[in-house]
Amino acid sequence: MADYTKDEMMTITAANKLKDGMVCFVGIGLPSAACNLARLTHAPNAVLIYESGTIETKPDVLPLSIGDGELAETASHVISVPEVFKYWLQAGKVDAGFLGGAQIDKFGNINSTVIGDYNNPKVRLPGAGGAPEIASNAKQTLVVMRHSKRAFVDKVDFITSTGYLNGGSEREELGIKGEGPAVIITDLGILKPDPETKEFYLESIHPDVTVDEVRENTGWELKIAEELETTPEPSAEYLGILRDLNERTALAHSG
Amino acid sequence: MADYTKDEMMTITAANKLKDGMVCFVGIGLPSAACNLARLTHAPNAVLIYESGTIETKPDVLPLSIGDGELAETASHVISVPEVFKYWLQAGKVDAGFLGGAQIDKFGNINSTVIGDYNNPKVRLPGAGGAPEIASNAKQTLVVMRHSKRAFVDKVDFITSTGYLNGGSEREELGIKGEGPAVIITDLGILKPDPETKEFYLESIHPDVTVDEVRENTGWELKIAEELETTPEPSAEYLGILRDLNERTALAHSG
Amino acid sequence: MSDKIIPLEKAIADHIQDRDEVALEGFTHLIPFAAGHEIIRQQKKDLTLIRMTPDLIYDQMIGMGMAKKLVFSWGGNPGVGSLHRLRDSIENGFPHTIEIEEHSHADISSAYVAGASGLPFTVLRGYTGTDLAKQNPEYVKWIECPFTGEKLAATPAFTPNVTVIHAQQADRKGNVKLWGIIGVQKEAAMAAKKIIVTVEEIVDSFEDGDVNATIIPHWLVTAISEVPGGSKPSYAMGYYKRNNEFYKQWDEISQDRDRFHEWMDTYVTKVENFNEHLQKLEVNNG
Amino acid sequence: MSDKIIPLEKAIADHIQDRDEVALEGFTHLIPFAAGHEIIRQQKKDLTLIRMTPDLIYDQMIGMGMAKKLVFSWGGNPGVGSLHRLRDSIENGFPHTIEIEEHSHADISSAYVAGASGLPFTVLRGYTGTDLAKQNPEYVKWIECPFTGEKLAATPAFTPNVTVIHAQQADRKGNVKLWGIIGVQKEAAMAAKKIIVTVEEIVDSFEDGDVNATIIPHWLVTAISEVPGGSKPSYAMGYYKRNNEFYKQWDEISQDRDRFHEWMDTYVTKVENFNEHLQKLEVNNG
Repeated sequence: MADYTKDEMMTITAANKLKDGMVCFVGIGLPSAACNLARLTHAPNAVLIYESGTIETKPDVLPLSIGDGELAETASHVISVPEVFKYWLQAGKVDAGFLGGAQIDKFGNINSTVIGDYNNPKVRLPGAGGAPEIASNAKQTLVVMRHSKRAFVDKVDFITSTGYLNGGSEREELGIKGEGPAVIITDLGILKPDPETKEFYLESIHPDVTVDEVRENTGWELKIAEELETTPEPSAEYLGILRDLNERTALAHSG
Repeated sequence: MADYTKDEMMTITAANKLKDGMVCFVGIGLPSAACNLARLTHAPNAVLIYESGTIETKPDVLPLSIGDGELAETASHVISVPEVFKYWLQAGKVDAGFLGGAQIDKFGNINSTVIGDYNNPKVRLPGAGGAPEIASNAKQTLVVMRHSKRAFVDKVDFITSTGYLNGGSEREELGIKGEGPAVIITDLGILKPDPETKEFYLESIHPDVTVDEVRENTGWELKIAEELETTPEPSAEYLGILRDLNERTALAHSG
Repeated sequence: MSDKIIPLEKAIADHIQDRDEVALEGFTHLIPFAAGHEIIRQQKKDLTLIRMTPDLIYDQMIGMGMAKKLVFSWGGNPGVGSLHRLRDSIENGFPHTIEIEEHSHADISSAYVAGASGLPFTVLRGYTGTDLAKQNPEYVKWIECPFTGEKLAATPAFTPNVTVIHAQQADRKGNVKLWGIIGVQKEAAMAAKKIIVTVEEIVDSFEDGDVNATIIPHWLVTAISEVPGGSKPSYAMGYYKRNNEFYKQWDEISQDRDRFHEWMDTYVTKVENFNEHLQKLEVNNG
Repeated sequence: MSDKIIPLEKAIADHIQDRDEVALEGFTHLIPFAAGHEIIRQQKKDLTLIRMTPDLIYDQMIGMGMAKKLVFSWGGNPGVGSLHRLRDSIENGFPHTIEIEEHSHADISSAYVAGASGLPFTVLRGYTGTDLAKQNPEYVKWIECPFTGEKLAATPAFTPNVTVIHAQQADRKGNVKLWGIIGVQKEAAMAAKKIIVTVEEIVDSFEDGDVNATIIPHWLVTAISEVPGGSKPSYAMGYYKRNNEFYKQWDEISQDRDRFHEWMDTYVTKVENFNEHLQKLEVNNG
């Protein structure tokens, strides 16, 4: 049963965070894989919403873009983009937003805009998209990102999407409605925010990963839970369903 | 050819004010009859919009209410009520708004709210509806009302829809986008605002009506154009089409 | 079948409380008369009734004393004249004086949009120079555009406790679909804490094809009841036409207090449900 | 047949000027590639290009030097990675440095709604705590709700000189109909001073039935051109699928300046029109 990749472990762990019946605002890539896996397994009534306005979509293959025809064809209905941002996200009708990014810091702030200085960037990233308002208006956000020192930094170069800012109650005091990032799922473990300081610590470690490995891939001095858990291994059932999904997807996008 | 009623004269005169191709926001009653008559005669490309969201509607019979099925079934398309008020009226996409009311004053302010004191009214009228924003956001408004001393007053009891307020440039100075009431068509004649004072004067008188008759039915000291015109009589063609329309309408609403 | 699909009696009993802010919407089309009658039969009290066009249904509810307050923008009998029960309450305090909160159509439709959008207020270019704005300084304020300096009206968002609408169809999962003149129903529903829907029929599933149709999805809906004819004497596009004749008759029925009460007794309070109301109307009026 | 139905060459030549603010919208679906190529062929200059997701079409236009400024909210190749021409302009000033005005999706979609609604600004609950707001104080301001005191973001309305969209159908009168993922097209069109539309086909009249379909009515449209396949490699629901493979290939084509220019020469600047572009692509890529 140890025959799975780190990405598979991450995706299945992320999928398990999505409860049945949740209304979920889904980003492309890792979040999309996790949400659809959840829908195909323990959360058949999860409602997936993509920012293209596709409501309760049930794609048979993972979309390459956020607005693939597959999403529209399998949706209960399709609304305009202003409507999805106003009537759904801003109105608090989204239970969970799944986000990724290029950088995340110890307080869960996410950067998907630039590496380096904004006006003279080392790397220009795609930018905000729907992320800032997902991060502030979804009831909670779940973050899925591959662990690396470049990605997990002490302070992000640019706050595209607000986490807990400098920690403590700063987010709350600004009047942001959504509760903020509840969890970061990576290919090495699961990070959670400290209830007081809001600094993310390692709550659970994936099987066959060492604490040192996680620390080496984290750009701040990562605190470890007193009772560090080990993430359950993915089941054969979940692995099978995920691999089928990825295979169907690869086939569909090759043509 | 003198065989027509005062109401017919008024409706046909009002219809003649609507030019072909105009986008017109139509109220129920007299405005609706005038607009549809125009559409059935010289203005086949006039676009009629009702506040129920029916766009480019071509009803075969006059609707009793502003949202009759007839309007939806004969419309090019039907949009929501917020959209008709935001994207159409507020956005300045309406050339002419046709309005009526219970009272109008010498500066074209219209009352459709209360007769008497607002908090202790003598007569409670239906209220604003779409009128205030038609009066302020349509590029111009055309008013159709039966002439009477009770209706044509020196000062309305309540300004539901803004005309020229106290006259002069007051309306403009308030930053209201629409130009205001361009004309009042009644069963006795046609009133126009003085370019400077914005006080409405008698520009044209209908055939067989005397100036005294108009004055007696007007609640302010009505000024008369130096070169008072006589409104052309309605043609047999227009009378025939209007009567057919009214007949079809009566038949349809009796069932 | 969704367990949200329940009889109308239960939907109203469980989800509308005395003193609630309730919006029954439907712009001429799809007016939820069946739900309104059920509210009357259950004698819900001290309601704040919100509706752009009160129409006959609120005339009946106000005449029967259900309303503490009316929030509206046009209170007439469309194409006919006055709402006599509404006027009798305002002008003569019968059966009691209701509080009035009066807006324009543009304002209310925009206020529902704000409510549906989770915003506390809405901005509109309107009300300038009107006495409505002067009369209601607590809900028509003036704000400045931070970019152009233009002065615009700001009014509070509407977020009813319950919005009640009538639609053509629901599917077995509880998705609700409506078409034709769609008015402000979607916005009023999305703005509310609870949504009660009556429908002409429950279908197995909606016909394919139109992915952009107006739908309130099942997980947002609180309760759905199948009530064929549930918006009569208003109409349901694709099902039946507006009974214009009844709208004219109402002018007479409602002018006289006794005649009004007799009519309400006969056709509303002493019938079991809306179906019986429709049958009785048909028998007595041929 | 409406005299607004004209060849795309004429529509672009007559209605897009150098230095215009131009929005080519379409959210993944119905991206107006044919119109973008024609703008490149006609060498329109110093354009301010507005688009939520610049996608390949703006990567091409920016790489060919059409843009003075880009207004956007997400500038990547969806599901693939970077827009290399966009990055080369920002990071290395090739072919020249473009000005960047950056928003979020929620903001731009709301700014189009404000433009379509004739309002000078829009209000949203967003941006709080972000560096985007700090970076752009001239277009993210903070206002207070006059009723609750809540602080909300205010941003300016978008009112492009020209909005260009691709739709499935127009009828002979010039009404335009689109369906599927409808994005912000209606709002972007209603917000603009001029509207140019390419369509898959001109039909005699739309099929009956759906009165609430998304339609831009004929009198608002400035010009319509029939360009079958006009949104390839994006897609048109009911006509053809998205060419995901090409989106992946673009990653390679666009990474190298020379290869990019060669591709643009071969497939865009040295072809007569979009139809020839599609034929050439098909021949060379089997």
